[in-house]
Amino acid sequence: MNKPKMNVNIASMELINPIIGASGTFGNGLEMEDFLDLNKIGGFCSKGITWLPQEGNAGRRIAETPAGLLNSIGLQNMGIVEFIKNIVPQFRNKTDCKLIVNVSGKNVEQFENMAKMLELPEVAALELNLSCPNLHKDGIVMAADPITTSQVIIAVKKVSTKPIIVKLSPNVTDIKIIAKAAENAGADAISLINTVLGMAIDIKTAKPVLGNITGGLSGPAIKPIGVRMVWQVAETVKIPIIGLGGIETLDDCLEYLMAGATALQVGAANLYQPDICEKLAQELEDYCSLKGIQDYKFLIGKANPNFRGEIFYGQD
Amino acid sequence: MNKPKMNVNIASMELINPIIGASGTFGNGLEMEDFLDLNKIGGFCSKGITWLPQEGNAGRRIAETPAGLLNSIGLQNMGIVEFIKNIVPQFRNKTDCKLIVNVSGKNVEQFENMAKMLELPEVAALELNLSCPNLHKDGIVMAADPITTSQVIIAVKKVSTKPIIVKLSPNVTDIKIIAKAAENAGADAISLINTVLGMAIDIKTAKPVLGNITGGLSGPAIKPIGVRMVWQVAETVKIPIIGLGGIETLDDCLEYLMAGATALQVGAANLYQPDICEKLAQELEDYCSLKGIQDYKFLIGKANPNFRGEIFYGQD
Amino acid sequence: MNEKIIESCQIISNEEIFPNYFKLKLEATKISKLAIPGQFVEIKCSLEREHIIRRPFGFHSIEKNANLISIIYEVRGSETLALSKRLSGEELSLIGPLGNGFPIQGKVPLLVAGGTGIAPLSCLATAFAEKKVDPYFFYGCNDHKAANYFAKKPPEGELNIATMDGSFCFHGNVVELLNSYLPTSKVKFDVVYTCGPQLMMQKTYEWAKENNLTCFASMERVMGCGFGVCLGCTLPILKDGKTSNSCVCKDGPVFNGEEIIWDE
Amino acid sequence: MNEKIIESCQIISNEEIFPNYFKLKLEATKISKLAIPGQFVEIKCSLEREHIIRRPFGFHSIEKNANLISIIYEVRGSETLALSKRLSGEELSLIGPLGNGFPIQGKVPLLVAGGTGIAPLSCLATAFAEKKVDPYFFYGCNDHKAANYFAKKPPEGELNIATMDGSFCFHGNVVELLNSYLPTSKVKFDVVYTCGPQLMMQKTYEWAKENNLTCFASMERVMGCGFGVCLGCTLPILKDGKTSNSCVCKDGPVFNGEEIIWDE
Ligand SMILES: Cc1cc2nc3c(=O)[nH]c(=O)nc-3n(C[C@H](O)[C@H](O)[C@H](O)COP(=O)(O)OP(=O)(O)OC[C@H]3O[C@@H](n4cnc5c(N)ncnc54)[C@H](O)[C@@H]3O)c2cc1C
Ligand SMILES: Cc1cc2nc3c(=O)[nH]c(=O)nc-3n(C[C@H](O)[C@H](O)[C@H](O)COP(=O)(O)OP(=O)(O)OC[C@H]3O[C@@H](n4cnc5c(N)ncnc54)[C@H](O)[C@@H]3O)c2cc1C
Ligand SMILES: Cc1cc2nc3c(=O)[nH]c(=O)nc-3n(C[C@H](O)[C@H](O)[C@H](O)COP(=O)(O)O)c2cc1C
Ligand SMILES: Cc1cc2nc3c(=O)[nH]c(=O)nc-3n(C[C@H](O)[C@H](O)[C@H](O)COP(=O)(O)O)c2cc1C
Ligand code: FES
Ligand code: FES
Repeated sequence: MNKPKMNVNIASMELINPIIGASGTFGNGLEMEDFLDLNKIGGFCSKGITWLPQEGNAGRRIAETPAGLLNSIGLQNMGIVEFIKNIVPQFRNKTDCKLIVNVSGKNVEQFENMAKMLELPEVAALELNLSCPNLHKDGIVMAADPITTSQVIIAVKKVSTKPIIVKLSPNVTDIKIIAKAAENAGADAISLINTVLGMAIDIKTAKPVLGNITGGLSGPAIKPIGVRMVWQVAETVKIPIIGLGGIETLDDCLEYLMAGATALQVGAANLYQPDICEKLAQELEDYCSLKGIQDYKFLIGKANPNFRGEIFYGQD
Repeated sequence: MNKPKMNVNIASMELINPIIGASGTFGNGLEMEDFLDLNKIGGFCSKGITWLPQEGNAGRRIAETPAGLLNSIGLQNMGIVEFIKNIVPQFRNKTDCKLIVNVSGKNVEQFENMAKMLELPEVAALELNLSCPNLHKDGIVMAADPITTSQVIIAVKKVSTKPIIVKLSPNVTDIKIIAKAAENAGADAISLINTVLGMAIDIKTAKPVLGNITGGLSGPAIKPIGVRMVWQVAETVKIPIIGLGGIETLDDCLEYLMAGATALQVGAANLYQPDICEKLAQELEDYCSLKGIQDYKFLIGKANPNFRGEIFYGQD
Repeated sequence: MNEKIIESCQIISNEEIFPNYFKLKLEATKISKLAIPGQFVEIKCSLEREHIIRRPFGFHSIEKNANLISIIYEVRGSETLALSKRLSGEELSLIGPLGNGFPIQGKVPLLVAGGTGIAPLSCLATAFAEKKVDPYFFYGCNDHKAANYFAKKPPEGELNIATMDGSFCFHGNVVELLNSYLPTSKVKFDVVYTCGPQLMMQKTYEWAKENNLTCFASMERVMGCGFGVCLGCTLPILKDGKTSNSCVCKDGPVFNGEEIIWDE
Repeated sequence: MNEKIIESCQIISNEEIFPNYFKLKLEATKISKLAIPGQFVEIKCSLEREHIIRRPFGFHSIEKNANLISIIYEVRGSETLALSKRLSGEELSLIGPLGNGFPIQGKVPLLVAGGTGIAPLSCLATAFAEKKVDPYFFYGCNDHKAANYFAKKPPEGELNIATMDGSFCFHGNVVELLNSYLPTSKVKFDVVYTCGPQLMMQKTYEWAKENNLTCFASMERVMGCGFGVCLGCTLPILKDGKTSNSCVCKDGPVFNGEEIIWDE
């Protein structure tokens, strides 16, 4: 049999395979080169970049929970200016592994300005992280409000020529409403899920384990939540979905694809198995070969009879 | 030292200790007598009772996920009439272990009618399970809507003299709003969390594992979510909180108490360790003795400087 | 109601008897006293908290005097794999005995087993033998590996074996074997018991019905608890012309074939 | 940037050296070649998926020719407990070497260790000895059990021990020992290294500062990755009068005591 087709086109971004390193767990990509060959994976999302540099949260930032990981990094990052100056140019000659910049604004203007600044050839796409608290709406994150979500997307689409991926938070009553709003506002793709809000208490000290009290839950524990949301959103929108949340094994990848994800991101697993993205890309290809699946994209939405996505298989 | 005080008063319900078997995982109590002494635990919540008998969901109902359990029982139960006839009378002579009836209506009237019918001496309290989809609001569960939540509580409070515990769903954007609405409507206590909506796909058949497609996630995996929500609600309301979600060990109990729970429910763990409730009650008492804590209630909200609850320590 | 307990049981042995199939022998002082054939235990296979749910296994042997029980299991997924790695001397937590056993009736019982279904039916065969009744045992398996093992350690009664690949005795499934055997035999069965893959049990039931025989089938469902509190293991059961969900764990696992909706 | 790799390493031995403390010896062909004292490895301690995060441990010995490394660890929680149960012959997944090691400088180094901090400092002492420099080693521990072990298997250089309960040598903490030792000694240290509980390191740093000595401290933070991608292990660091968060895993774990905000 021929080698199975593993490439995929998300909006105008062409990935050599659907495996993407998730934001905040892949550094700025280059740190991972000790463990894997970046040119063997589709791409990665940078650490969340903000308008100004941020020092992040004080105190302990990481805690383990059953089959999960709580983090409260608090978006520590160098800010957009420094990022464009020092990080972006390093991707000038990397062509296979796409640099997706995860941007996190506090308001519409910040998103807009950052999008303008990221009109650079090295940047393959933007991933909008709307998980900052909405300053107008009592601490609820922007991604929980369909109107704010739309406003950000519309503003960014006006100034950006890049594919716009909108990253959704699972901490909402109805993910379908937010996803639909994102699609209607012009998003090119949706990635989900971000972390689930959680916390842990140190019973010896009777204090929250994390300095920031609450944190984001990731890892295998949240996989059933991610798969469910991808499934729901795949029944709701036509734009491609990038699925994530607890992906660790080939089986996890297949679960997300069959639920309706077009591409996949791997988060927490990079931290304990830093070669995992390359391994999963290879294992997915081997699986397709073994099963005689000529294009991995045939797996997309396979379990979901109401899958609405439009898959572009490309030319032969 | 004297034996530590383990009793607690929730609204007018007096429990000998704060450990309660959670609805749907404790049968109708009597099935558990093979494994534990009901008189050694505070109480238990019956399987969710509906107006009419329900056959529940077809197909597979249980799936294991990392450190978790997905279920889609679909509220299979005998209906309120049969329950009152056959189950309630069996608790006539059980005085220590309180029977809390978990009622699940499709609308306000059903809740109201069931509450009336449950004005029986054997019934210690009602737990309102608002996790049925709201027929007026596009499939979103009643517990996700503060107005519906209030309406149900107000109607039930009018006809019932029993303490009314409202069980909240974690599948909402802002649990504080719902909790506040419940308190304002007259709820005597809040229990949380119910299961987190999730799903799993069988990659061999490319079909959802559960017959019902989605199911409720419970077990250790969701503990960080439950602790977080108890913490948030403890900062929001003054009425007592019954915490649950992934409780399996003494440490888990302490985490929930310190976050602000006054009493605790144990769910999935009963299924794999059916003597767990009695064990935890004993271990909590032993812990208090060992640490010289004279009343377990001193632990409530200990980690939370913004804890708003009013704890009734009782007379000495 | 039958008495059920949680018991910590020491592993006496845990051996691979043929590829991918293991026999686990346990010291179960209390459970062995209470158990009857057709009942099962729920075992906490691994010590990890990643896999929280116990797994159900039918009794393969019950030695009340020696305080021993055994099960035969196939490695199918994560927890049976974990179980296969537990060593003798270690302790396992069991809950049991669970469910209702086989009703023991008839003078010429026919036992039809497929795959791991041979485990509980062997247990039943022993019970018949103790009552001086000789059962007829039909066993279908994939190949000579399983066949060979049971040919050497046969259950009580007359054993007939069919292999799917024809590598041992009869070539075909166990119902085909039954059909080819009967015309030449003079035996008149008066009751049928079956345990194995659902389709095989259905065929066996249909054969029994044609021959006007009562057929007891031991059903399998994914279980959450094993003792009737989660309602996770339901099966639609036909009684008095009405269908309603029964728990395989509490109302079964053994049902009269008449009550089962085979074409669900 | 230092090269880092994932290596599957065979356990040569894993022994309890005194109550609750273990020495783990591993064949680490590649990591041993790259490692220097003060760096660390991230170990996947258990095979369970319940505990997903690796745990960091500093090198206690690095034998490049023999392809061996060792660590000394205290059983503190779930994963160190799991590690203590792994048997020789089994494979462990390691990531390393991680972080920056100790800058090796000075002719009369003072090494101040507390608890498991003795592990990496022993490794440093060996490196000094190889350069024909004899370090002065001060070690504080709880009681004679630890003291006894290290008195019998001392690191390179002169070893002085303090026990908190006074059951071996000096009664008190290691800084008190230092203060009581110095007046009577003629040694003039020219650099200080410290590893152990934060308060002990702070006291050591303050002592060094009073004596105008550079002090390197090996810091501990809960880590998510160990190689600089998660930003989970940050520490506010003072440089050029400005504070900013550095990663203990990548920018440390060894820092110049001057840069650390001790009273955070
Ligand atoms: C009453 C009863 C008696 C049984 N007796 C035996 C026996 O004697 N020997 C034997 O080998 N097997 C027996 N089984 C089947 C055995 O329980 C499953 O093979 C085992 O649970 C698989 O676990 P796993 O983790 O290896 O597989 P998993 O990876 O969990 O799943 C593999 C398959 O096993 C089945 N399964 C998974 N979990 C459960 C569960 N909690 N309950 C029931 N089935 C499940 C499912 O069909 C699933 O697709 C019995 C089942 C029941 C219900
Ligand atoms: C650079 C570095 C080198 C270390 N070297 C050694 C050594 O040589 N010998 C030794 O015994 N210990 C060493 N430690 C500490 C060791 O990593 C912890 O004791 C271990 O992680 C505890 O894991 P646990 O599961 O047993 O405990 P847990 O139950 O997870 O927690 C117990 C305590 O250990 C600490 N801890 C937990 N997780 C981590 C983590 N991912 N990273 C860091 N600390 C954590 C926390 O303070 C926690 O309160 C080192 C730590 C660091 C950062
Ligand atoms: C340490 C850490 C840092 C993260 N930082 C970011 C971030 O900066 N921006 C973002 O959009 N998501 C961030 N995430 C979320 C992940 O990208 C991912 O959505 C989430 O962890 C779920 O996937 P997983 O279960 O595979 O980890 C972070 C996650 C972790 C664990
Ligand atoms: C099998 C099963 C059935 C359940 N049935 C009900 C129910 O009928 N009514 C209800 O309010 N909650 C029901 N629940 C939810 C539990 O009571 C509990 O809220 C949830 O499982 C979280 O707690 P846990 O992690 O301890 O299981 C059920 C849970 C399980 C696992
Ligand atoms: S498995 Fe729980 S009721 Fe049968
Ligand atoms: S532990 Fe991840 S950056 Fe240091």
